[in-house]
Amino acid sequence: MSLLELAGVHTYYGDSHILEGVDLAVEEGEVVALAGRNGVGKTTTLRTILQLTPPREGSITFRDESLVGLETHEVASRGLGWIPEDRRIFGQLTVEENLRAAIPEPDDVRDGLRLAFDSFPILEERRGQDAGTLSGGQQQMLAIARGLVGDNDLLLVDEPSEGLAPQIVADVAEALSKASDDVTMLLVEQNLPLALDLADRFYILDKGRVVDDGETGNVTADDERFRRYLSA
Amino acid sequence: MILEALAEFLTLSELGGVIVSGLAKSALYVMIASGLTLIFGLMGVLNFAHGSLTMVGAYLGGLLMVVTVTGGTAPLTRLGLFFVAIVVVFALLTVLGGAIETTIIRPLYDRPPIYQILLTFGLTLVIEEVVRIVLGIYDLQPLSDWQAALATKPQFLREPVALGPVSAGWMSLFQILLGIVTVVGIWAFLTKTRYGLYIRAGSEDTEMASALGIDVRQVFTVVFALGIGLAGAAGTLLMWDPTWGASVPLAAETLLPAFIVVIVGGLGTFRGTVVAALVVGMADAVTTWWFQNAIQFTGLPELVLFLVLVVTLIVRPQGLFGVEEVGGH
Amino acid sequence: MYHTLLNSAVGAETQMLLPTVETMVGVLYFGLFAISFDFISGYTGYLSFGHAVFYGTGAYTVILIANGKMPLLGPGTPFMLSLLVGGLIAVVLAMLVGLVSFRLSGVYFAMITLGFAQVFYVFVRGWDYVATNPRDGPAVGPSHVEGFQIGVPGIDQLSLSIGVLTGDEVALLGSTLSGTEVSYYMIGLVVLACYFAMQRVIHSPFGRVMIAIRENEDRAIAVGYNTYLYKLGAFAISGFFAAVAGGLFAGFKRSASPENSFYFLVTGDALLASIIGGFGTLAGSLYGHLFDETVREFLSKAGQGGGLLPYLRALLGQETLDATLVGDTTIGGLIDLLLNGHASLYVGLVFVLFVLYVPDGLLGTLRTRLGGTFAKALPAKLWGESE
Amino acid sequence: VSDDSSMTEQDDSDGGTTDSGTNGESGGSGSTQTVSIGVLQPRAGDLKYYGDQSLWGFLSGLAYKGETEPPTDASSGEVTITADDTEYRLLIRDTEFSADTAQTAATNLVENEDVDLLAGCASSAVASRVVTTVVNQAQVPIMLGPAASADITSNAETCSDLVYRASENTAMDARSGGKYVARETDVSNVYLFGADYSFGRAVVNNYRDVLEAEGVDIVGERFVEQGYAEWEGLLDNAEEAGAEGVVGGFTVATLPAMFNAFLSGEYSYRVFGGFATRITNNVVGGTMQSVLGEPLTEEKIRESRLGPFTTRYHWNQYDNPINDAFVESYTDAYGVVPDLFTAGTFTGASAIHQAIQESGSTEGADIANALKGMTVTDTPKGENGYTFQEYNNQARSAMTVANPIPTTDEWADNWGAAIMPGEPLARISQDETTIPQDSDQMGCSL
Amino acid sequence: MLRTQGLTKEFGGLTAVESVDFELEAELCSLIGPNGAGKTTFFNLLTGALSPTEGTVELRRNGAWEDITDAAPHETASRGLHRSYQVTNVFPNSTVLENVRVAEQAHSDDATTFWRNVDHYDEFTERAHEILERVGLSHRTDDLASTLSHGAKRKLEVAIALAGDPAVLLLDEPNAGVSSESVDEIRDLIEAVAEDYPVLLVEHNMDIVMGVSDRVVVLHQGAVIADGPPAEVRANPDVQSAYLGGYEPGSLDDDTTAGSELDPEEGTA
Ligand SMILES: Nc1ncnc2c1ncn2[C@@H]1O[C@H](COP(=O)(O)OP(=O)(O)OP(=O)(O)O)[C@@H](O)[C@H]1O
Ligand SMILES: Nc1ncnc2c1ncn2[C@@H]1O[C@H](COP(=O)(O)OP(=O)(O)OP(=O)(O)O)[C@@H](O)[C@H]1O
Ligand SMILES: CC(C)C[C@H](N)C(=O)O
Ligand SMILES: [Mg+2]
Ligand SMILES: [Mg+2]
Repeated sequence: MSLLELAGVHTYYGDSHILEGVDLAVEEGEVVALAGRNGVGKTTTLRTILQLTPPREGSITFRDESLVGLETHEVASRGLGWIPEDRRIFGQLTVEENLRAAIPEPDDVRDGLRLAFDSFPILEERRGQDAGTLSGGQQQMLAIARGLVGDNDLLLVDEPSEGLAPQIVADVAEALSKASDDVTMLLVEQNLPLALDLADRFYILDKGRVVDDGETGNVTADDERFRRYLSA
Repeated sequence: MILEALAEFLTLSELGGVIVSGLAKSALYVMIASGLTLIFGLMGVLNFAHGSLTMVGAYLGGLLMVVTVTGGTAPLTRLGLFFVAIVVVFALLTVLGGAIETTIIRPLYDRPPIYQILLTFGLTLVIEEVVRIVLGIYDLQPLSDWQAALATKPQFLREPVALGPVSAGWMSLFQILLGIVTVVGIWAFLTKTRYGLYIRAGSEDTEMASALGIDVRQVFTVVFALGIGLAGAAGTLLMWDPTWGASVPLAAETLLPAFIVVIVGGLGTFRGTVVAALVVGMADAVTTWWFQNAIQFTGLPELVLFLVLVVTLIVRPQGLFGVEEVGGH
Repeated sequence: MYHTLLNSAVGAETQMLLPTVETMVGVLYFGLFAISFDFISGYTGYLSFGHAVFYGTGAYTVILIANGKMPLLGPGTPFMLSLLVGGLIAVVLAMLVGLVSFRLSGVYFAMITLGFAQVFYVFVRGWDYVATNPRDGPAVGPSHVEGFQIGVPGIDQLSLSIGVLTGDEVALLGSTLSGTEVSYYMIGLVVLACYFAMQRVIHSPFGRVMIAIRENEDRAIAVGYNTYLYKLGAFAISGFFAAVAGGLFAGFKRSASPENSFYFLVTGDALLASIIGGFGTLAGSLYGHLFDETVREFLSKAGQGGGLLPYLRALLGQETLDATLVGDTTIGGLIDLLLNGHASLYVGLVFVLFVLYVPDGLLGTLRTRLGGTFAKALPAKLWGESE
Repeated sequence: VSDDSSMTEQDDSDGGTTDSGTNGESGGSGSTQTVSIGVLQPRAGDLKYYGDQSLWGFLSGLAYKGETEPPTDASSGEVTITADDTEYRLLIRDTEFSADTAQTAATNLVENEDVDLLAGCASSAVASRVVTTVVNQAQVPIMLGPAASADITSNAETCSDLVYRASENTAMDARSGGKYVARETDVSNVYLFGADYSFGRAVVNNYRDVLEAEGVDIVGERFVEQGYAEWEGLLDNAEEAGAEGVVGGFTVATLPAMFNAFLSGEYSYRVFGGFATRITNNVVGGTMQSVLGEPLTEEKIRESRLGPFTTRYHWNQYDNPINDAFVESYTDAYGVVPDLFTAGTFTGASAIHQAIQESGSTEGADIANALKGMTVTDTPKGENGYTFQEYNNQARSAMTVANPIPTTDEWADNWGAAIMPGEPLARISQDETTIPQDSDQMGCSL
Repeated sequence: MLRTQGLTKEFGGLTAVESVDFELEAELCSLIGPNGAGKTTFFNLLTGALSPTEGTVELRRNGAWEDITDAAPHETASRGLHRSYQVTNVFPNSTVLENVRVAEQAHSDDATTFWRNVDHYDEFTERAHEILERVGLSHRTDDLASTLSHGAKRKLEVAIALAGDPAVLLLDEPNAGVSSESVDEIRDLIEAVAEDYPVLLVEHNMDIVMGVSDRVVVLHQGAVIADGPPAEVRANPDVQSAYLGGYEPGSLDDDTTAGSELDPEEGTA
């Protein structure tokens, strides 16, 4: 049984039909990359799983239970975490408060903060600063850290390397790679080499449908399959 | 003339009296405004119905007192019953607040804040007319204070007490005490509980907070309900004070000062609200003194409250403790 | 048309539902005020909560001039000129208030304008010069008994007087228009002209900047607009038309009071109107106010323009009314208890429902349904054209 | 036109109506003539009671003349009463105690209903608005009342031969109260308080005038907002200023708070003023009960130093056959005793009928002419109890002064407030109550 | 074109930009540096969105240097200093066309005209269409900006900055979050506009930086640590350790590669 399974998922924004029957599955313990051009619906897929934009049709199951119709916070409490593409840190909360908000059990706060600060030492330096005044990249780190501390079973990660300096990308990659030992991930990433490196398997999304998938082991970024769907 | 008045104003007994009455007013303002601050500052909902609900609280509190107190009830029993009434009214209005939030405020969160202002504005019209209808049934005059409720106050609260050269009323001291209790209670709730953090996170980004497992809706319901509960509790306190009293105009009389306090203090800061209540309460007490003793202009007290608002916003556009907008990235 | 309806079989129902002509005049001038409110609030996103101050300025100016209390301007000053003067005073006022207020935004802006307006309100309420009892407000006195004229100043043939009692009667195609009806058309003319003027501003380059400010003021600054000046300009224009509306109101009613002109709840009514009609649609505000008035009048008593209460009374008949329900309350008593004088209750309810279920307002919803603005879309629908 | 059910509203703008056409000619002979009167009173809202009392008084006046019972179903709309050969068509309109509403209603009555006469207005602000914008513009006479500001009939701006007032005014309150204080008590220093609008200002001005003329010192004078509540400091000031008496010109919106503060504090002066309507007495009585404790006794009230108060009219102040009949039929019809405002509006109606009888015309102008200088025969203050003064068309009538006493069992059902006026302590005859023609305060000389 | 002297910005105790002397010629200059180095803050100082703690900003117009240190953002913009934002910052409920049109209009004297209909100003609309064509958004002119995907919004960002014939273009990570194929488009776009205007580009994608820049400036902890042609900067050991030492494919398996050279072609697919 897959940990997460999407079958025939259709999602709309108002009248525009974005997902036109997405099928995919994520097994316990693996990292799955979701690739595709801008605007094909990658982010929408993640939002649909979280029920932020509920599907109009199709099934989404997590540990064999349907997520469709649940409230987002209920989905989250079942062990799904989200690292959104536009960061969405709480600008008026301090760095530390941002992290605390993601840790449900008061007893876990200390460990959680430790984990975050070890992964991104800059955050410890800035723990009392209002998150809104961090630089763009620092905010991205905070967003990632906030996803990691939540003690989730499945992390939905949307473009974690966006706007990061190469060196930090390495840090992020390492943090994610380390985290992937404990947590299953569904990863959207434009940086294809990075994505392929982190992931065990990949799906390619085009025009709201999964058009291809496979193992990452033997493919490289300039594989014909990617060229077809990712280049113009 | 003015100088003479100034000399009198600065005597210990006059100044002391003004300060005590200023503190008492501040305590009332803080009680009136704290519910509004919670709802406004944290949820971004400017609750126009706040004054009306304070008014409802005053009548409900009065009703409880009128029903339970008889001519022979001992002063301490009256005081005890009063605390029971505050708790009951708080509970009742909390439930009412929860109901209002879940039924009509909730659908509006993803709309611009103006819609919440509008909705609660409409609610005010409804609440006030319903109260009028009910008062009509019992033949109570909506414009004047409910005297039977005032009569349940124990005698000693009407009496003066000497604090050194300053003479103050027991009522003022009682109000100051309740004001302090309210402030401490709310402060502890916001900073010592996880709920406070959830509330602030939820008010910034609902989607993100819910994706972290926070039941934002429930958080908002609780905040709104508590805010309304506080409005009701404040109303019950006002019901015993002849300068306010339970009457329909109480709604408007409390709403504008509460707005002023919240704005002067700065959005979303409870600390700001407390300080602003002090500023506004003192300004009120001082102008009241000057109006009564030296200046004939009848609009003075009202004018000064609005001038405090205007001047504060000119000098500190974000209010006393408001945060400046976070710069763009 | 109106009379035909009244005399027809559904006369009672019609009378119950239709507002009177006099109400309609009120809808026009107050509608103009609501439009001017929407102009600044709906298009730049700055909620002008003290807008009533401009309305009051216009109203008081007209009356003060008519009473010979305005320096340099005698009671004989043409009404059209008084309107203009009121408008210009409002422009100056808007500049002064705006200079300070536009350093703020959001709720703070709403509150500081409210603060200013209340300061003015308290002030005119205590200013002996404007009226013997400033609290009750001024009325046009014996120095100007004739009606105020709308038209081309100086040319009598092109001017008509307004006012229920002072308005000109006009014979037209065999029927006579009463003073009120003449007022309706003349005031309507001015309101229409003002509406088109504002509409034109909205569709001008300047208006597009106003919208850009509403959408994202920081970016508007970053592309090179000095938004502060644009906001001031828009505020002044809006203040001007608000004052014209106030002037029309005073010209028709021949009186004003602090409560019905300067008070913040007057702004509240404009807000109601523009929300019901559709925020940021300009014309919607007028329909919004019409709706508001219709509901209020519908719920008012006999003799005040039809209404539900007398209709119910007649419909149910005396026996039903006297039937007792519980104790000694009769049905009539209950109806009276619940309806009489409680129009605000029902207006409040209708309003709440609107906010909840028709958030874009009447016109806003219509536009979305039809796609594009009403004026553009309607012909297309009618002629079956497709865009 | 024949339909007199209460909901019909006539739209006359497209052609004259039959009754207005016949009005003029149908003089003395047996056939009935119709007079339409637009009655403006608050019929809903917080001060509906003022309107009730005033309207019921007016209806009682006509009913008395027509020897019928006053009609009870009169919220708003249309009511007809016939007296002798005259049919009165009363178009009752709600003013909501607001000048705007009243102005609109009055304009409508004049313009669309062609009323011959207007009557009413319970607030002075409303009354002066209606006079300026409607009565003067349309030249339709008005029988004003119970709006009480003396100004309306003493100020050149509003007084005219179109404006008559039978109802008592604030100058009458002050002149009778002031004279009583000056002559019958040992009070020689007085502090005046008033609400800061036309009514309160009129009360204070008149008291000041009269008291000073009688040799009483005015030691202070303050105006406060309606509904002002912080009385302690102000009352202390009066104490410090050495006041022996304080007069307050307020309504139910302010009086309770003032009395509450006065009764709760230890002040050495007395409070004077006017005896108000039942709702004020109700609230003030409640205040007394809450501060002095229940049950109230005459002694407690006396010790509290509240009173005596002048009364314009209360049901138990006059003992004559007209008043007896009035109180009885009124109580039967409406379940309450006639109150402060009721005698004035009764007299207004009575005077209108008398004017029609005397002039034989139902034209507004003729009625107004006949009212000029009239002594009204049938009034609750006795036969010929009211006389319109030629110089300002204000009727003069007697006033009384009485102490508040706990409401007696006899009236408990029909009064319903904890206190009521006691037996009159003094009666002030009608020639002493109004502003004399030669006073500086009289700005009206018709 | 644009130069700064001793430009410094402190936030409380933190120096975000430290004494930067910088001059931009008619060239494409890239500004790189680790996250938090102060790049966006530097932009904010140039455009007047922030006022510097110390130092000056000058702009050359008609051959003369003009001090714009204390000019407000709208003033710098109307003098030709145009920028795009790192985080999308457009007019969400206006159409794509209107977003650009209103920006175009800002640079004419007609913006304050309030009596003529905008439809009379064809030149703005035409220019806006041209710009949208250029950034590849011409098929979405009538859509509301809020309904664009992330990548499309980035293009709109650049389009708005292009409006009104800029004197200098400041682009803050125009590629943030843009997918690979569009990266090429935007890269072409940057190269194309650099022919017409001096460009200062903030960018983390080293392929682009190295590929298109005439010159590269490296900011580290608010200070300039390197300034020169791309190849030279890439070889600079300080830059290597401060910035470029970054992620490389396969580095997750063997962690020895930090600091090694990047293949310019790698990372683009
Ligand atoms: N709120 C919205 N309303 C309408 N359409 C939207 C909305 N948000 C996104 N879309 C559209 O949905 C489509 C898919 O968007 P989505 O954000 O899922 O793309 P993506 O694959 O994540 O792209 P990117 O790589 O650019 O982030 C796009 O065409 C976009 O324009
Ligand atoms: N308003 C502010 N208050 C306090 N500190 C700030 C503020 N704005 C920026 N900073 C700090 O200044 C430093 C520089 O930030 P800046 O946004 O300029 O970085 P950047 O180079 O653009 O980084 P990135 O590539 O991540 O966008 C950061 O440490 C940031 O936290
Ligand atoms: C005599 C007046 C004081 C009466 C007053 N208008 C009242 O409330 O009843
Ligand atoms: Mg995406
Ligand atoms: Mg940056």
